[in-house]
Amino acid sequence: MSTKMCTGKSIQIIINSTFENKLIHILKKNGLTGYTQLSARGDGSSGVQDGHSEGESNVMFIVLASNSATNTLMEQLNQYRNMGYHIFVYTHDAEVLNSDKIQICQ
Amino acid sequence: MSTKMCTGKSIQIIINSTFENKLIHILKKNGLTGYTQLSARGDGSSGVQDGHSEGESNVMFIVLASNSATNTLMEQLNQYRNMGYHIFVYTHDAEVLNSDKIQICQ
Amino acid sequence: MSTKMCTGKSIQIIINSTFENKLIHILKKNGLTGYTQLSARGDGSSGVQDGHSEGESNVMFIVLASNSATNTLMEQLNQYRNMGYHIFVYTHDAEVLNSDKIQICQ
Amino acid sequence: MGIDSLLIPAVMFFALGVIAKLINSDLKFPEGMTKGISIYLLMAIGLKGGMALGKADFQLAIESIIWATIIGFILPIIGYGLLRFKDKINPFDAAAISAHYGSVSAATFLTAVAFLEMSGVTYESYPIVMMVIMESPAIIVGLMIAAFTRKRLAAKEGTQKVKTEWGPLLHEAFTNGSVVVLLGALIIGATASPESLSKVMPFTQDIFMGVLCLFLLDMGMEAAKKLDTLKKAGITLVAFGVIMPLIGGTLGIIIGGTMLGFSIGGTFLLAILSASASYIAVPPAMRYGVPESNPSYYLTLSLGVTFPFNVVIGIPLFYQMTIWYIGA
Amino acid sequence: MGIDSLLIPAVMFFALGVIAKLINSDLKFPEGMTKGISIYLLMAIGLKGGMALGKADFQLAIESIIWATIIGFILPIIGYGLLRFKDKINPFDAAAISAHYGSVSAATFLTAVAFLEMSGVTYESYPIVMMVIMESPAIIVGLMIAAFTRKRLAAKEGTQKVKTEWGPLLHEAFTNGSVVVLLGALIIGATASPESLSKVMPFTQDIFMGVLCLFLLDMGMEAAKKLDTLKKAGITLVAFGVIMPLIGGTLGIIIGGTMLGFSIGGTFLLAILSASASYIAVPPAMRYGVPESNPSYYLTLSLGVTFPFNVVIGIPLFYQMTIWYIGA
Amino acid sequence: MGIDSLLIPAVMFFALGVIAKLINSDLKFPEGMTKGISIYLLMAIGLKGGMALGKADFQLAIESIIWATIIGFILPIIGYGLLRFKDKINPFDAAAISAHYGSVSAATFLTAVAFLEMSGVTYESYPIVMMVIMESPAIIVGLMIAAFTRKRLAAKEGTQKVKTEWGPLLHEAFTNGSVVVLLGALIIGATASPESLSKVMPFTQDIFMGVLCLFLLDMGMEAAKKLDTLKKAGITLVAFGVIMPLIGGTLGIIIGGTMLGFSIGGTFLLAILSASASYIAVPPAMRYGVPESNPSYYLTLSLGVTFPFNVVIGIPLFYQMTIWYIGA
Ligand SMILES: Nc1ncnc2c1ncn2[C@@H]1O[C@H](COP(=O)(O)O)[C@@H](O)[C@H]1O
Ligand SMILES: Nc1ncnc2c1ncn2[C@@H]1O[C@H](COP(=O)(O)O)[C@@H](O)[C@H]1O
Ligand SMILES: Nc1ncnc2c1ncn2[C@@H]1O[C@H](COP(=O)(O)O)[C@@H](O)[C@H]1O
Ligand code: NA
Ligand code: NA
Ligand code: NA
Repeated sequence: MSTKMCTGKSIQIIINSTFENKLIHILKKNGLTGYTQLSARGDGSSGVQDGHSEGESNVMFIVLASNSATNTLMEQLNQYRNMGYHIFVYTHDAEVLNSDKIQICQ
Repeated sequence: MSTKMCTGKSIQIIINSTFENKLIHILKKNGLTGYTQLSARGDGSSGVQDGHSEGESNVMFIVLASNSATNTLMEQLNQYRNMGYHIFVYTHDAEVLNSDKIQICQ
Repeated sequence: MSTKMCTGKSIQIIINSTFENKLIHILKKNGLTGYTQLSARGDGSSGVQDGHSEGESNVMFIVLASNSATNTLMEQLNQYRNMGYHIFVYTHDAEVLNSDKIQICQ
Repeated sequence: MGIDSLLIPAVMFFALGVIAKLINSDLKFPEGMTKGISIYLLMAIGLKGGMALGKADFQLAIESIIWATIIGFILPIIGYGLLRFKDKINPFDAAAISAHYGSVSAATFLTAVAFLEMSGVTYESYPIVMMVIMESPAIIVGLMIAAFTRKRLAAKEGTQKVKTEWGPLLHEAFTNGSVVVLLGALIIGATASPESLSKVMPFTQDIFMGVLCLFLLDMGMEAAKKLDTLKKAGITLVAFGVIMPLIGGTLGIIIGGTMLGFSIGGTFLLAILSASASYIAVPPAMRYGVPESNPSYYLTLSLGVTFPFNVVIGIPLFYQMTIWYIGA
Repeated sequence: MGIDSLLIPAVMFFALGVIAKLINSDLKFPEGMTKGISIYLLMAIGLKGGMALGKADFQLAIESIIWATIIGFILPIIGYGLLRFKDKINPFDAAAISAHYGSVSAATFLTAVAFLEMSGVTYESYPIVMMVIMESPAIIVGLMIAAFTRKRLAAKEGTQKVKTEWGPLLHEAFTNGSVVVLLGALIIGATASPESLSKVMPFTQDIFMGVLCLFLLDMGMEAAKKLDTLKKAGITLVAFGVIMPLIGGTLGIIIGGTMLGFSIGGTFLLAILSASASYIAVPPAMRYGVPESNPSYYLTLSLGVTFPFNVVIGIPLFYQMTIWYIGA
Repeated sequence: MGIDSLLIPAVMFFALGVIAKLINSDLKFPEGMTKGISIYLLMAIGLKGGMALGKADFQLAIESIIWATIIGFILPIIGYGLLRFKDKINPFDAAAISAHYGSVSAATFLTAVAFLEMSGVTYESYPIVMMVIMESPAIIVGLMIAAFTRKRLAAKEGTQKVKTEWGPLLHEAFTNGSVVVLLGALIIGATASPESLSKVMPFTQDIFMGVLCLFLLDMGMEAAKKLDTLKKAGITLVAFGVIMPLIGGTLGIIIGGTMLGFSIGGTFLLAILSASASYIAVPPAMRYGVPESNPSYYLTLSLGVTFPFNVVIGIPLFYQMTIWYIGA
């Protein structure tokens, strides 16, 4: 007998740390009040981000959300991407234990 | 011809850093001797965790485990959650290269 | 109507930080020019990695790649594992927004 | 003296930190810097206290320790009574919050020391020992009140009762990092030879005030960050954050001046200790030991209300009160 | 004087950092250490400037501020013109890069101060105020050029135009951490009592040079790390990184010596300010405000070309030029 | 002198760190702080050594360097012989562990310097140069032994042989961060003008002892953390962690006193260098270069056994032995 979990998406967003506040703002506007942040380094088309100065550090956001909330967020993030912002986004299927307080299980 | 990998779960657990030792204890009691820890920040119902002081930092644990070990752990973590602890847990299906030394492939 | 995303793998690699440069080298040789790095701690068969000194810290690499590139990388990492290196690797199915600049969508 | 006290660099850097956050500057100390500085400050103040204690009166030291324990037990009980008045605040929040006020804030204490040194007023070493002692008792009181509440609720509601894990919590109360560094440095300062200590003093004495300024700059930013949450906290809690230090400070003056017979400097420092609220040792202990309480309240009160209140108003006020009470 | 200036420890530690990276040493400062040190350096230089400013001439201070603003506006426009010559560099990159050259580098300035102090040359406090002022105007110029370019392109291509978000960017220009610490410490240094400041000086004055050495060791490593990207940048950009400080330095000498009537020390410091390029405040502002530009260019230029150029060649050169211009 | 030496603040702070962990205190230095402090300590000791070396005898310096290399090669071979006695420890572990004992521990050396300064004993600058030199040879010996073992095993078992990657390992042996900072600061100290160096000394000399205390507090915590693993390590390894420094220290006294003709201070410092085991440069090199060995052993031994042994017993013991050998 396994504990009931409910399905949704985990959204991973990797951005330069200068956009941290902006992304939090976007998440909040979408009603996504829960998220986790990890300090990250990395490499890609905008060069090595070695974490030395503020402008050369990445942040990785992880947001667990329902499938529909994920779709809406993807569209918006895509717009920013088209505006030239370096933003790297991918998702996984996820099972969440905390069904009660985040809007995942509809 | 692809390298043989075996399936299991990756369990992500996000908690306040004050519970770090307690969670390690729980994992060990469950025979989960391998885990990875990441320093994290975040937001949720218990307020912004901006990493400034010890009590305002999160830790993200990642544990790769077999499906059955995952179920057992979920039940126990759920109990702590019901006791009022802020603990955020989700899982993914995972394929693991290191089949030999962790108890994933039954 | 949801934003088009394309499927691939997210590869998670956890290694001692002394191998950081070597792993970057391996990734590059495989044409994987994009990756994200997170400072990590952990426990496993080679003892507690508490992040105190350089030799006792882990790094977690996350690489999004196509299924075929993932297979190739797995084989190579497996070889290093067989040589005695402590290297912990697992993958997830992933959906990626940034189809254009990484070699995921074939 | 009143406004003058605000123009010492330490207080001005605190104000700078507050302003930086109010104008939304991106100024931010790197992770770990504040913790590193606070280890330094505790080490320095401990050594200083130890060197003075080496020459101090043994009986008065013992009496100071006893009174410190008493204050640490009494203050959270008074605080709990105030918060539970007319059932305004729920018992778990009340227990957790009041525990903070029985404990102490080293930064407030150090600012008071800076204030005395700028004014050329001497002080005894006993308050430093008392600071070490006062870290712990309030944590125990807070946990005990929470445990009683838990029992009562479980009895009333007939639910399965949650057991308080005393072991790790008592342990934490007596072995937290601040206590260890302070007490350790105190003992080292009291026992190492004066010549060997003199080699250490350029680091622990000469640059002390400057480092304190840097520390208060960050404390100012932290305090200002809590202002947002103040609105949610409500008038009752904010009022508590101002009234409680007034009660504590007055108690400290009476005990310091009458019971312990301290000089003006020493009495004033004990007043500040009693008036100050912890924001380093107690919050994690309450988070772990009283998970039913809301963590955003207690840090907001101790760091966002009481700490700035003490630095800006408390220090000159208690100093005047001490002079008036003891008679200069 | 020429080669001598390279043998001051600060410059030698910079060279050590460069060498460490060239030989691929694994030497690395822990995360946050450089940022922590730079907060300290800004605080120390601000206090020092403030203490001198307390005794300075009010009108000359105002004039300095006005000229600082003018330099901050003019330099990026000159830079933009150079980069756009024959359409060599695209307008967004040109805007972002030239903004860095209107702003300043505190580390270059501090190395110049170290150079003066080792040589026993006195200097006025006004350049420190000017350093604070010059942080911001160039950011605004850069953003304005980018906004105009965006409008023009949108008109031409008929695409949906991207609106520049002025609010957060202007805010950032005036409230970034460096400005706040420098300006705050300056005001504290000018207003706190001399006795209280003297307690802070062992930290902010005595150990200053040593800390600067440690900082420059890391700066050397950072500068060397950029050398790889230099090849990609191309000869035009590298040349710009050398020509631009020559123009800035010359302008600084003329304004300092003639318009403001500074002494040799003060004029030289203004030359260095004008010659130096920002790598702390401006890069994040351009990343956020001009996302169309390539971030790997501007850090490479300011940190990998102009900073070492100024430390090794600019400092002795501008010092000689100042002596020649003013006439020792 | 014996017990007295334990009452110097540096050693007492080390003990405080050990106690903090034994009572399970949550005291913890923020990430990066220890590394930052150790960069400072290496810079300071390097400058100091360089300034002394500027006035030293060139030929004796060369001889010191040669002897340092010899010691660095001999000690790991002795260590390997001991560990392989009766096939007790497997060859890969033996190679990796013994490499740590040919290299040095800067913290042990600095504690010994503190001990001499507290006792007013003078010492030559050569041991500082020798410390730089001794970082590397042992790494090479360790790698060579491992490579031979690998070859032998491959021949015996007929398996595909794993090639040792010499390139990056030799490189790491000679360019690791500690070597670069020490050697760089040494050269700067020997070549910069005395006046310019005097500006740096409040940072690198005056506050040195205090910073060392802070560093040893953390080292004490680290050493105590290893105690748990000691049980797993077994009696053979623990005995090795005590016997090896006795052999090294004795060798150091003979070479320092007889071959190099050092004074009591210098001979004692060379004894400590030879007796100490690396825990900064060698562990990553062995992890990378000898992945077949168990990393939990070598750190446990060098940090958990040999470092405290040297600080508490080795320093007074080797000092007495030196006096007895040279004859005060
Ligand atoms: N294929 C990838 N896998 C993982 N992370 C990536 C990948 N590509 C880019 N990133 C991350 O996204 C950041 C921005 O990417 P870019 O816009 O390509 O510079 C990088 O610094 C990396 O941290
Ligand atoms: N929807 C979410 N997605 C990702 N992380 C979350 C989410 N909700 C909460 N968290 C994380 O879990 C921590 C505790 O959550 P909470 O109990 O809601 O305060 C937060 O600080 C976040 O780091
Ligand atoms: N089951 C696991 N789940 C998550 N991380 C693990 C697991 N096992 C090992 N690791 C990580 O991989 C690192 C090396 O593992 P090991 O080779 O077992 O010492 C550890 O320090 C952990 O960070
Ligand atoms: Na109190
Ligand atoms: Na400039
Ligand atoms: Na040795």
